[in-house]
Amino acid sequence: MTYGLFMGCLVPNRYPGIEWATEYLLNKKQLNVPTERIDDFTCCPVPGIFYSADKDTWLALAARNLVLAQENEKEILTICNGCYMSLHKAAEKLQDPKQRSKTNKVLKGVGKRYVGEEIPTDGRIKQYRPIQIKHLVEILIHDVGPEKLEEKVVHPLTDLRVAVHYGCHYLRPSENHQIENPNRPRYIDDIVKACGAKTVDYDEKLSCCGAGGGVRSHVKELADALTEDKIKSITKARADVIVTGCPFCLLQFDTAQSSLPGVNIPAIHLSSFVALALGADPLFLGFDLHNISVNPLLRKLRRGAIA
Amino acid sequence: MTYGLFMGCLVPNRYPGIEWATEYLLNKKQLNVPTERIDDFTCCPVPGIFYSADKDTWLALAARNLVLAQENEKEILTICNGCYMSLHKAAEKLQDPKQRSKTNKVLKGVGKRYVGEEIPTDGRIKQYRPIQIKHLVEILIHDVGPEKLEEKVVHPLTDLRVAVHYGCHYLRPSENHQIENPNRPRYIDDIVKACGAKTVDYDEKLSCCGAGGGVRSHVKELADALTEDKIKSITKARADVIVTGCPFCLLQFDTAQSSLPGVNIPAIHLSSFVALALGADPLFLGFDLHNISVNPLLRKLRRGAIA
Amino acid sequence: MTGETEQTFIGASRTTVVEEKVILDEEYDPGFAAEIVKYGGRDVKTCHQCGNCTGVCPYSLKTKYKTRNIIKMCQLGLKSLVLHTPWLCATCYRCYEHCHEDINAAEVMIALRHIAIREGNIPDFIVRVSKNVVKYGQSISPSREVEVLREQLELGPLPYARPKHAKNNTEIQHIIRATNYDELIHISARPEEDE
Amino acid sequence: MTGETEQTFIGASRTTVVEEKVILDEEYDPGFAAEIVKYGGRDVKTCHQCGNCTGVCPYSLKTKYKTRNIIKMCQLGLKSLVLHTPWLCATCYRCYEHCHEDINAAEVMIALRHIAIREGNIPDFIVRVSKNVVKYGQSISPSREVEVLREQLELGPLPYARPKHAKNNTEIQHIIRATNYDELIHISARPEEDE
Repeated sequence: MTYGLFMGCLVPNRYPGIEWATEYLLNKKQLNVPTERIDDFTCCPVPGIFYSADKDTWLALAARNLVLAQENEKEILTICNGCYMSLHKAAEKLQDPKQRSKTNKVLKGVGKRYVGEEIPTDGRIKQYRPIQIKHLVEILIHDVGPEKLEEKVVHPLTDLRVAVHYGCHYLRPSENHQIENPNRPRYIDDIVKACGAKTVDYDEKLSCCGAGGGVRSHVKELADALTEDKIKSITKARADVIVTGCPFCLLQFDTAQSSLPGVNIPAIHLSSFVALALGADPLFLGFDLHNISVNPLLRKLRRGAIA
Repeated sequence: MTYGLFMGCLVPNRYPGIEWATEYLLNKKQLNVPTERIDDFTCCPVPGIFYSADKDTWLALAARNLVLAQENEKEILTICNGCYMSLHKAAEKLQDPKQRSKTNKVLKGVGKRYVGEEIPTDGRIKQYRPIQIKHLVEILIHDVGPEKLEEKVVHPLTDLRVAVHYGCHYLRPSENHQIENPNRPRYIDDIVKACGAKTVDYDEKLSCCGAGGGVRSHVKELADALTEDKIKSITKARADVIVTGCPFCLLQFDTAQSSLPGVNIPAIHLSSFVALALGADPLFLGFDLHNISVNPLLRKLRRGAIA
Repeated sequence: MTGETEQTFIGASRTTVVEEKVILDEEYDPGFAAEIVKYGGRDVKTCHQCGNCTGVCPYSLKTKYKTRNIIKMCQLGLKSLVLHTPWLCATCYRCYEHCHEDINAAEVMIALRHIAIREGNIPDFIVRVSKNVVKYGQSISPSREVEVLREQLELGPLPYARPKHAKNNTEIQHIIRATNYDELIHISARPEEDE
Repeated sequence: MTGETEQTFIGASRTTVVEEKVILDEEYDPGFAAEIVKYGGRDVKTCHQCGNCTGVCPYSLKTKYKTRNIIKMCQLGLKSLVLHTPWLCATCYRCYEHCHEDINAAEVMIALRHIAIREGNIPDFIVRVSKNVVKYGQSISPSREVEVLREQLELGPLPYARPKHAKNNTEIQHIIRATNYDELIHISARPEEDE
């Protein structure tokens, strides 16, 4: 199966280095996960807006993206928890014939029809399953595997203390998508360890970055107050960096800290972290656009490599 | 002769990466120029303030620094045009017995007395010359030489187009310190070329960065208007970077451009430039603190190295 | 009510709703719970008020709005007192994850958002981001700084600058008009119109 | 003076000094040139008014204050009209470099600054930076961001944080008091005093 890469809105428009890192690590020379860009994808759409304001619009906009995957015969690979939840939930809702037919009426106007992914049968009747939505973490764990990843690591990120942040919509609602045990997740930790680094335990590891559900846009102080709690316990755990599979959580960690005195823990995306371990030149990881400089971390890595 | 390193105020307090680069390149393993830190040096003092407001105070504060060099039996190596002019002019003024005696009366209160550098004689009477003040450029040209520098280069900065900015007080007043022909300077160009890069010609190469004499602090718009002219002709010459031997000019280029739309030419200090060519890891050059990101330049260099 | 008595807070603003408070007729909407169910918050009716949701809710710890109390007020039909609360929800689904009765309080919040918007309480950010989607096919407006970096990284143009952008956006705009989303939040979703 | 006549500007503000203007007694200070000489601007007297200085002056191209005209006004004793001009000078010494008569106009500007300050016209930045030197031994106040980077680069403490800083600053402060610089610009240069 070749995956259709779903970059979302935030990565291309705010952290393009994550786009570079994702393509770098999935590349033939690296982890060799077959992917293809589908240029016509648009906003997933963002659940905090559309799922909050009008579920029908949300479902139709999501279905349009799903149909693009269906037409290209691809599963979707996402690098954002928001895209992941939105598309996954939509594909599931569209299993309900009523919802599907209502949505297809809307899609008809743009010449599209959602049926899902055709699955092999004895040929008499066609059968379909929902378009499959995968999070990058699943790919790294199930398609690649920590062992193979570890073999491919050329710059082990030894001595780094990593605070893993899973993010709400990777974990929950676990009814809709259960990648792993939502109360004891370990996949990102496993990936980080395969890259040679340590992960640290900290209070509130499973809680929200603070920004979700539109709260960051609506009441920034409230979002930042939650972030502060997490950052404090991450600081207490003496972490060098926060690693997350969600660019929206990353944005929140990266921007909220500017208004928090005395804290300065860089946050980087899992793609960038793995790319570093695979030997990517940090210059191409686009850390320039981060608010909280990643350079102290890189300097620590270089020192480690020299010493 | 071991030089007493005079870091000045701006480098340690705003661009510490230049301090790192300077120590890196003068180091035994690199260009092997014997230097020593004199920790008690204070502000040169800055000519735009003290030479403008009260020449007696200016001279006494400068003389205090000169006495430190005298006590340590050092010549002074500066990496800033402002420090260079201030100390050089002061050492010269102190040749006048009246000025010297007036200044020494002030210095007496702090237990110091300026005489200058003792020079070898037949022993009957002691003779002195002014404490010698050298600009880094002179060291690289006269003590090291472009040929030896070129030999030491491990990462030639090929394909880079460099706009050299000499800065007023490197060139003028040439009555006081004539490092080279103030109307046809070439030393920094020679150093840049020894590092493997090209230098570009541009209008207003010999003119002010815009900031000198207190104008930057007093009427920022006027300073920025001059900078704009220079940046425009540097842009026209398709330069990738401005290289200067003066951190104050660097500060002006680096900050004024933020308010100029559509221009974005990084400025780096000669020390950083040479350090890059000698193989320094850019992470330790402190470019994090630059306003105009140096990363595009570094990416160009890396691409060049890969291609 | 004496100064000594600790007031039992049951939701909304501490000064307006305490257990001693008399609920006025105009604050009471008997069809409220049914309306919430209509927009997907079916669990509102079966909540037992154990309070686990409040205990795990990140914002309940920071504000005076507690998940359990909001649900209770929905049950009581106190519409006017809760319509501003659902925007203070990260939709992190911890309430749902930890509910013994499988009540999905987050979906109740989502339903409350639907109702609030239909009553005309449309937060600015909903309009702003929706307009971006209509205009760029992306929730985020492009930034020149990012585009410069994209060029250096050889990443190709942003979606809004790709050849087929016009066609894709026509589709987005069609969908938004077909579901009357443009009318719902008072934006224009027609191609040529400038705002 | 008719609307048709192009006014010949001889310095200062265009509306206050043109050649047709009558110079008032109170604008005239016959001892001005001598005062300038006293503060090191000896060349003011011998300027031939060729105008090379204006031609190479970066700020003369940008403002209405032209080097040659400022020198002329100094010769004429028009003190009140030029005392604000010398701060618009980069002290780049191009005027001096390009003068056929070796007139150092930049040093005239420096002398004018000395005079202006003694008349109580003290620009804020002079006070601000001088206070930094008194306090830190450096013209620039320390920044925490820079200190963090210095730690990462293992560069050692900034001068103001070094062991012998107190002794060095006592010396600086002594010098500043000994030359009466503290009184001149109205700052305190005593160790224990806080501003």
